[in-house]
Amino acid sequence: MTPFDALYAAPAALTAHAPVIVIAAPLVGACAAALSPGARSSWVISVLTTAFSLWMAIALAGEVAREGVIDYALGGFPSPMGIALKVDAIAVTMALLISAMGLMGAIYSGHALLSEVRAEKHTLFQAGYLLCVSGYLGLVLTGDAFNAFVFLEISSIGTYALVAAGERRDRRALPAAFNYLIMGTVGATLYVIGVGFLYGATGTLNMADMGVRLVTLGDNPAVQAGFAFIVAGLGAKAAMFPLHGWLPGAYAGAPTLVSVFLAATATKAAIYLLMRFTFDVFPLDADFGRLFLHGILAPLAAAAAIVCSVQAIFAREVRRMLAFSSIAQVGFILLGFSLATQAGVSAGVFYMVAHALMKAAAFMALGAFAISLKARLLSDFAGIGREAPWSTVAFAVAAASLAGVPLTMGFLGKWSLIEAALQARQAWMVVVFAIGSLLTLVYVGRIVETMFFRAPTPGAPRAKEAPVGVLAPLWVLAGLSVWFGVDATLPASLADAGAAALLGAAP
Amino acid sequence: MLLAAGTAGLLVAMVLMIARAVMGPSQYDRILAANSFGTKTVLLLAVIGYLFGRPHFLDVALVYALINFVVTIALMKFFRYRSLAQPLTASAGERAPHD
Amino acid sequence: MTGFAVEMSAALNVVLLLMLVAIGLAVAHTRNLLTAILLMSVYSLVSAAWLMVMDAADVAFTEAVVGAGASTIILLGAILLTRGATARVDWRAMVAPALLAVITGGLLIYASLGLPEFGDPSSPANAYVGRMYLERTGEEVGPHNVVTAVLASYRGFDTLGETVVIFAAGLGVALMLGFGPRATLAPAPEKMGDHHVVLRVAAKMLIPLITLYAFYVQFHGDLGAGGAFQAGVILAVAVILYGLVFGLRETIAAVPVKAARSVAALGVMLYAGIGVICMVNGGAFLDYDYLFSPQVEAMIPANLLGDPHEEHHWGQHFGILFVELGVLLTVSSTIVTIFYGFAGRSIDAEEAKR
Amino acid sequence: MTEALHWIGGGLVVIGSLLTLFGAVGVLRFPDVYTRIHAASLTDTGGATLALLGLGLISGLTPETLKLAFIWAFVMLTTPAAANALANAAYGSGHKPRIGAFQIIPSDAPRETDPEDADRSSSQ
Amino acid sequence: MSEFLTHFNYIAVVIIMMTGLFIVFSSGNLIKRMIGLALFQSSAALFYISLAKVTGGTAPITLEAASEAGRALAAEQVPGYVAQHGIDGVVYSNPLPHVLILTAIVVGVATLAVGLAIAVRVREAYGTVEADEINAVSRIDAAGLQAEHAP
Repeated sequence: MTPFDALYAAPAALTAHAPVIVIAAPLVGACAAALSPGARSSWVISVLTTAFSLWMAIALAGEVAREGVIDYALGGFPSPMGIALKVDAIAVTMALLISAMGLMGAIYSGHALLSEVRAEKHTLFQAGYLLCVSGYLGLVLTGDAFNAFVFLEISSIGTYALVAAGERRDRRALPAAFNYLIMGTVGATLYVIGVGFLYGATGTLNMADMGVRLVTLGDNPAVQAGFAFIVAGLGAKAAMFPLHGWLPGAYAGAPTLVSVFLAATATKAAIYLLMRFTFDVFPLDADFGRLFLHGILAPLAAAAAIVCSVQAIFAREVRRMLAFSSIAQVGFILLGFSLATQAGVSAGVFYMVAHALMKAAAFMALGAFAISLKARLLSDFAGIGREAPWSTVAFAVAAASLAGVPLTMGFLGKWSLIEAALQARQAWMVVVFAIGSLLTLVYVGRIVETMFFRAPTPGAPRAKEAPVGVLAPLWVLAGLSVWFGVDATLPASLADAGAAALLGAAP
Repeated sequence: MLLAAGTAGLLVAMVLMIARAVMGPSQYDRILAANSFGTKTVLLLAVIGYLFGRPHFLDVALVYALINFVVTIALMKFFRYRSLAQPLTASAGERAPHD
Repeated sequence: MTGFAVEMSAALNVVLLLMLVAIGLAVAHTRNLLTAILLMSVYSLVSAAWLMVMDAADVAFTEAVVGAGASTIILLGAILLTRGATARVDWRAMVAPALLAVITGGLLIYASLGLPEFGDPSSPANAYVGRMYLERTGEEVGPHNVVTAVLASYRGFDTLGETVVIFAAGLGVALMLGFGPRATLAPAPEKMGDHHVVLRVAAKMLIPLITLYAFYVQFHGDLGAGGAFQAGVILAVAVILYGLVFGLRETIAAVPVKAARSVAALGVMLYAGIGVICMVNGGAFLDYDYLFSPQVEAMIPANLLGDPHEEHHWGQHFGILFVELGVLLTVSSTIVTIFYGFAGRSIDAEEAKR
Repeated sequence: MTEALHWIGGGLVVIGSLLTLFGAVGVLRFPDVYTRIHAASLTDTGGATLALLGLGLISGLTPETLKLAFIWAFVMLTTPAAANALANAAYGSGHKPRIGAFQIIPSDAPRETDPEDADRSSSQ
Repeated sequence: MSEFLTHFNYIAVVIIMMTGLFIVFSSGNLIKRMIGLALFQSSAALFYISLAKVTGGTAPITLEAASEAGRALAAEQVPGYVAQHGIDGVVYSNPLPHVLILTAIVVGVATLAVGLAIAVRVREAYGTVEADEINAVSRIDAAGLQAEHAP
């Protein structure tokens, strides 16, 4: 079904353990990076382990395409006694996305970190970054509700410190990191309390087992409270609309490497887990599930798509603009999921991948400018298109994808979202998509216009073109945004398989 | 039965200590209350262990006695030196001969 | 279901919980930070006593060393570096959070009525997976302490994650407090004029005992309450006590900063390495039954642990041993790293410059 | 014999706990830090000694008795050392005793507070 | 009323949980917020452990010496209770939530350490740990950025 069908990317002995190697490789790499003697060696370790992890994720994708769902029993104890990793089409799609972004970020960090983080901190910083990658990979691959909490915390605790490290550029990163920590921890604790309610009602922590046992329970206030807690907790992590306050400051303040990786993966991993609970664990046909999807999730997502796009238009700093845009785009993705149809979920997954590529590229380009230019406000970027054409054009490509210009992945994503909404007869959603896209066009247009068509401020520092180590991953991401906009077979097939896996498991 | 009475007595004493910790008035009163509360908890744990016939859990009481000591020193340094890094000198104005 | 012990435990449950609620409310009420910290330490003590009543001896142990010990010292270090009481908060700013708390709390209390009764042995939580562990640990894993078996073997991956979390926290604190001109790690000249012979002598006697006790807790985890995490914190507390009494400079001479940071990474590597060895030998990640190849296993003398006739799970046994060693290394060195971060930071860097 | 030991041990535990309770009342009622430290440290060590001795009688000669002895040793080491340190710190920071031969403070004199405490809690 | 007694633990846990949440969102002091967060996290621990308690149960340690206490407890139960819910004549409390909470406590102290470290850095950068004052300075920062870059 997917292009991975005939892919035997790794020896069978490795492939058999691929689910755990994907997670463990960056984890062991983090320890090695913390032990390594210098900045350079820690960077090499970072690149090698994320590359290894990506390789294993590709091998895993081939295996999943052939076998369907892979259950990996850690410690040799079958679930529900032991912890199982559950790898299906959607999990492997997320793992591919995260490990690929991890590799891109790792390559990019070689140059980008130099200007933003003290040299003697690099080894620990790379270690924290790898822990983060490992945490998100574990989060999407695990099939155990409590284990997911542990990985959520691994990724978060690493991230808080990494975001705070941005204070060298802008001290506002510190209170932003603190707010992120408070919201993240409250969210994670709400999640764990929710899991406790479900555990009290079902007696198991394995998500699949939980789903089976919940069907027989019927209406129970404890189960509903558990679900509400999980939604609130993961909603805070995913920056769902009223709980998104932490995100703009954190993304705007963090070192570029961290912004790139967070924008591409952090909220998506939380959304993925939320969807896993919504579709896999909770009986979808219950009134409660429907009420949640249509009565709560969809309106909130729509509000995010509109309100935060407007906030992005009025933001003065470009990073903050992109951060607000991220919340709005998360709204788009959630709208797709809230349809709960094959087309809707598939479009949501597709747009998730598209958004990861374009937002990562956009933040990378901003970081590339920042290497030579301490630019923050929109006006600082005036005329930069002539001074650093390669990075600016890459930014423009990403921005075009964000705005939904045809021949980009963003366009296809938005188009399939609209199609899915029409299919489900949700006309109001089409209106939301249209307004949201228009608003996106406005702020993206402002940035691109400033970069290319404004004359540089006289006396302002001149930008220089970024080094190849920065341009390479940037252009890979921007190129993929275009390539998949022309030929979307790969992401579309992954998204379709992923949606089928998510919905097929629903009773 | 006697052990239960002992437990009750300790619980009342603990409540009184909480009252002193909340009331203050000086910081030293609060430290005193917290420290003395710790000692009472050590006793409470030991008595509870025997009350429920699980004396092998005395380990927890033992570790409390330890932790209580360390935290008290930390608090004292907090007031006296405003720093956790200062060494405590052996005697007034000079260092002890064995140092 | 009557019986003196059962009724006593029910009464203690209620009394201790009420004390916890009262302390929580007092923490919310006070604006003095030191009072809040001391109350939190008292809260930890009470909750550990409650945990003992709830039969959770291992958790009580952890709460004792972490909540009352490590957290309190970290908090004290933090308020030394921030200074100040909390400002008066306008009551209007409290209305929204209070409403939020009351409404959510009311809903939650309603929802919790849907949970099984407290103490119900046939509730799903207690009758399903939880009971399976109790029934199977003896034959599948081995340790008498079922909590240790579940922690290190059945849910060993969670514990690996837990170790990584604490490692990440050490990294984070080191990244934020361990660099730069303020991270002097060598305190200003000491103040004279105090008289601390009693403490110095007491500490000299205690530190070896504490270290010894940490190892007792580490290796006793199979049999009773205790385990690597608790032992790690106790070991770190020994170092912290040394630092408090003899000064940070001498402590860093004994346990260098870089060494502490490296040992934390080594501990995680040891844990993950055990998992990888199991994988190489043909089992799943962390499947200790495959820790030794059959040839090696045959070489282990049957009477290594006393009774030669009893069937032993050597792989499980040694797997848990090594894994717990990794946890011990990471936890103890991380807590020491965190202590170094807070104790070694200087608040006066800019004031000194002036 | 064991029965008798159990009763004696239990009695000692009760007496120890009562002693602790009286000490706690003292801590609540006494007028200044020094008298409170006195009340707490004296009754804590005394109460702990009695209660732990009682528990030791109950358990007889078992490993638990050894642990009880260790706990007793720790308490005897900790409480006086802590009381010493606390009184030392309080005196060093300028706390004056309210009761004692050195100075007699009339009952209508303004209440003494730690200068530092005063600036910390003045906003309360 | 009977429901109040049988669910007393959950009610107490909810009150502590909400107290913690209230401190987090009502307090302006960053250290106080971390203390509230610790209280909030500890309520999750109380909740899990309450789920794990079994009436007449003992700690889940199967050592013979430890089980004796369990036997004594079991002897107090109504006939049939131990046979139905016990293992080898002893009723044990549920070990799984204990394990989970051990992990959660560790996560709690890790979060506390990182949060306090950030708060210390905030104090160094802003000279205060009060949210109001930090926000005010941040606004000045943003405005200064604007003024500094104005053509």
